[in-house]
Amino acid sequence: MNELVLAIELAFWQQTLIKVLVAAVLVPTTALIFGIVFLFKVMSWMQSRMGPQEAGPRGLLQLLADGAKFLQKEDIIPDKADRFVFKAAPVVVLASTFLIYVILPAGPDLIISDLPTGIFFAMAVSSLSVIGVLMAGWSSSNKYALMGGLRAGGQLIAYELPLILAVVGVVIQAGSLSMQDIVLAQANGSMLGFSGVGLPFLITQILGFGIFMVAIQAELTQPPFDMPVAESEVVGGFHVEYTGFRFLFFFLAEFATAFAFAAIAATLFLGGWYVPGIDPDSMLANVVGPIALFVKIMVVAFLIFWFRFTYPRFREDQLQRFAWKYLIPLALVNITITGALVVAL
Amino acid sequence: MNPLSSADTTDETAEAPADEAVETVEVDERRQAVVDQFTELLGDAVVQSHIRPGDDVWIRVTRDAWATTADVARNRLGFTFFDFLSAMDWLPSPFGRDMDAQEDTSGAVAVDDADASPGEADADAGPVALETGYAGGDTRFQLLARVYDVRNHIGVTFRADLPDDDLAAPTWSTTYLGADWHEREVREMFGINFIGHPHMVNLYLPGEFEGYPLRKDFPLLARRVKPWPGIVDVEQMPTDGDEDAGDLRCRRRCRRQ
Amino acid sequence: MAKLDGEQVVRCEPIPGYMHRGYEKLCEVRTYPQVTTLVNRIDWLGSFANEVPFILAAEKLMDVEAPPRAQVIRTILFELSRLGNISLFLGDLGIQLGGLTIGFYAFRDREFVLNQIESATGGRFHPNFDRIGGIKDDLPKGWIAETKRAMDRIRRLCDEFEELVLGNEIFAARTRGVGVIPSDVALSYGMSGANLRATGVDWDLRRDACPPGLSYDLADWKVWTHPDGDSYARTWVRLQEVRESTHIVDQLLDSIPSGPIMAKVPRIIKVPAGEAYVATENPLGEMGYYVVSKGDLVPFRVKIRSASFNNISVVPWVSRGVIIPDLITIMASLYFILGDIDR
Amino acid sequence: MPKVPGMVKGLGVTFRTMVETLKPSGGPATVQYPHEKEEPAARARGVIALHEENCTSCMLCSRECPDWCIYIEAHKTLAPPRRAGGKPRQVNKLDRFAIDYSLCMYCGICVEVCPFDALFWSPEYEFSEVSIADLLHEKQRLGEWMDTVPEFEPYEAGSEAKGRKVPR
Repeated sequence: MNELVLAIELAFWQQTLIKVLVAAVLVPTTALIFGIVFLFKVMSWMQSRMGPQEAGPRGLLQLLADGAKFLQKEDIIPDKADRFVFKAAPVVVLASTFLIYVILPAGPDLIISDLPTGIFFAMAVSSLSVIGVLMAGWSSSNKYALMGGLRAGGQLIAYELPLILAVVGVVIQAGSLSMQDIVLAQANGSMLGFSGVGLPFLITQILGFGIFMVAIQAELTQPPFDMPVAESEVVGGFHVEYTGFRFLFFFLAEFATAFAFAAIAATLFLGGWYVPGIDPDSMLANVVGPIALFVKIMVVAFLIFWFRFTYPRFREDQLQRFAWKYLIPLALVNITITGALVVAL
Repeated sequence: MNPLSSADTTDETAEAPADEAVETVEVDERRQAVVDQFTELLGDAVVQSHIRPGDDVWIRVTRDAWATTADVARNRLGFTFFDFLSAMDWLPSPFGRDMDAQEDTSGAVAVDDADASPGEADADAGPVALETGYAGGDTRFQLLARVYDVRNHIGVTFRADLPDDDLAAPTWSTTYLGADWHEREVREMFGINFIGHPHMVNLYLPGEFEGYPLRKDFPLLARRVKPWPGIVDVEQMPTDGDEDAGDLRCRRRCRRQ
Repeated sequence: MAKLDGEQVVRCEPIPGYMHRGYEKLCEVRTYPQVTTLVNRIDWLGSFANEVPFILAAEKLMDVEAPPRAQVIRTILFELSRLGNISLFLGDLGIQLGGLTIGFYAFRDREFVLNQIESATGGRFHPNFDRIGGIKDDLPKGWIAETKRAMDRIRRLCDEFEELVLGNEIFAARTRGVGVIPSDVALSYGMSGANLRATGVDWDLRRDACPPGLSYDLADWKVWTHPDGDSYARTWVRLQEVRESTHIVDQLLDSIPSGPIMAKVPRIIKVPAGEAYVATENPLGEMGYYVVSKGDLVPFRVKIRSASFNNISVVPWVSRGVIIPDLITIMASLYFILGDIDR
Repeated sequence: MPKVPGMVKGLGVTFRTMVETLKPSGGPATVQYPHEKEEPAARARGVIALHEENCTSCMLCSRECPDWCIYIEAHKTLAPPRRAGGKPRQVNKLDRFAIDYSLCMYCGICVEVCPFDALFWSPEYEFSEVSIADLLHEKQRLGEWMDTVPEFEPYEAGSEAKGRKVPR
């Protein structure tokens, strides 16, 4: 609420500062929550373990402890590394994650910047991380890192396309690239004439949602698409030479990106912050919105991590073939159908 | 009946295979057939053989026929499964029993292992009675290889003598692909070279390693650097003699009473 | 060591030896009862199975045979060590392919098998339980029922493995047609066990050449083969073997005869002069000991024929031209234990 | 194109496991080690305990040890007679009985060969040390382990093995 008041009454630079601060807090926090809840807890339950127990109540502070541990570690830069690129790579990756948060709406007014081309912007900046990954892989002067970096490069580019194409269906249906408009379009939609609960695009864009989830999985280099970081093959991929806080950057970026993509998925397909029965223009929506969004994000994230803990990984030629031969044509079909239906109806 | 009776013969008879089979009471026809087949195909190259009925068969061939043996076994007689290839060093261990750690059967206390070794360390120079195993042998080193017929479920163990001054044999790795690693192992462990082996580098040991560990004259350091703890270390009673004598006398007296 | 062209393997040459402990040499300075504790550590996941062929070789040379009760218990423990070993294979395969979860399941359920081995032998990993002429001790009370429960758990693990990994399309895509080894090459390399049976060779030492001292004939079971010879086939055969093995154990548990567990053997064991080669179907394949005795307290020479050594020597042959991810599946599905290669 | 069933089944397995782990009746398969301990089997070979009174320093264990890790020193002395009015017996009194656990392979041969029931296995496993030299347990420490030795379990039906008792 404070945020909102401030956003209304403060000057532009002050708003910007606060937004940056909020983002700076938000990103690590979300990453932490994700890491704890999913990486540690859900994973261990699925593997019939109990997960970390020692740090904090029920081990919930484990990731903080890990973070502290990373900060204490020696910062090692390989002798033959390209020092500047090596140092810049984690920053680039993290920056691309940060930028996604700019367009994530948590309520009718709770958004850092409602860009008119919001979703397009998100897709654009998220693909920046490829550059960071390639930089890291290249500059480490390590064959595993290079191999991992190249695999990641190929994979991220290949799956960027289905990701964007899957979004196009939603955009066509909503008629806007703005994240807020997409949410509102879902809130104001009607399902078979019944308009009480809005129309989450999950219903109409189920194919798009499926493609989007698969593509997210690949973008996050998570199993079954974790060939770039496969520890049994390339030891850990592009970040094999990173230690200490530089590694922490990659780590944070991974989970913050997971959160961001889950948020995008929740916004595009599950109605974002909209809760049925609450007027999307009311002040109440600003209060309930973030909670609703968070719940929806958790549902999506659970799916992401559920796949992660269940599947073995693809070989990279298989995952490329999967992207180019199945996902992209499917996404195109989806767009065509959606477009035709929108025009027809 | 002791089927092992013919096992330890060190004397050589040229036409051994037939004799051996007669010697043993039970006759294993299947295995005898195997020996006959090899004798037929290899001719004089089969030096000697031994059959333990119902169990196993040993065939000793000449070194020159070593590669031919593999070829015959695999391609003619259907012993397609390669079991292992190794070698034997029949030299009695120059370090004495090397198990001086164990209590002797005569009940004698074991000697300290240090003094057993130096005198006999160069024993291979002197005449040592080599006691070779089944199917005989004349030389210290013997090759040992085993192949198996997975269809008829029968295995054969081959051996071949290697003269001390020329420890080399033709390779099996062209016939049995699996012999590749086994021959590399034998080379570094026994110092036996295999002619025609495609990639003869050390398998286990570092390149600069000296010596051939599985030869009997290669000392096992772990058993040399430390005294055996099993030596009886019981101090006698201070006034040993008197007490013992008194003891005995007392006992006799007690009994008499 | 792999020489690569991009991601393609030009030549891959395993470099063993980092765990070489020289067991063949060490066996020459140890008495027969002492050797079993040593050979436990060859294939450390199925350690009881390592003792058995050595003991059987010594029994053969001494011409003694264990009493029936000991033989059955020996066979049960032999199969339990197979279960402990291969169930870990199932988990490890998943981990190598990126599916961590099955690894945890495997560790979880293998624990039940290990507990049974421990409560019978006292040693979780290194039982040292087999003796010349019998076994060390009889079973504790309640063991049979508990083992049956463990078998149920293992069967459940097999189902989970089948659903989670083997039935997964990604897994099939990763393993089918990868690392195909034809049967003549497999035989020529001396590959044994499930690796050989996955090439279609119907040969199991337990059934075809079971040495005296193990009582597999008391159970009714089947040898599984698969014609393909690829990574998938190897995995599939092992999975079926685990299932079959649980059934063997179940049947044997019901048919343990009563009686003594040790034959009459002298207290100080001297093995008569002679040579014997005894091989058994160990979890990894054919494991055999070529024992040469000169009538002493110690064996004169022991040649240890371990399964992994032969199984993994095929890697240079099979890995030509594959790409790295396939190399992982090949290595994982060939399944080796480092100690079993290096001895 | 991946068929759905296999992959969906896999998801089912993980989900089922998660539910089972979270159910009060199920629970995780692991325990939080230092706070909660699993009971090892009674036969578990954790550490060797020495019942000093029974040891005659016959050296059998030391000789049969494959690792040469048992050290025994003793001297002869007179012990009180077994029967009242008897003659004092000459016995070997232990001066030193040490097991070097940094060498021990936990094979149990020493316990097995001991003819006088002086050595026993205790399932106790927590005796790690910071310094490797501290793993050399002298006879006093080995004696203390005697308290942790459990009674021998009864045998399964059909066994002809004789039950044994632990001297206390």
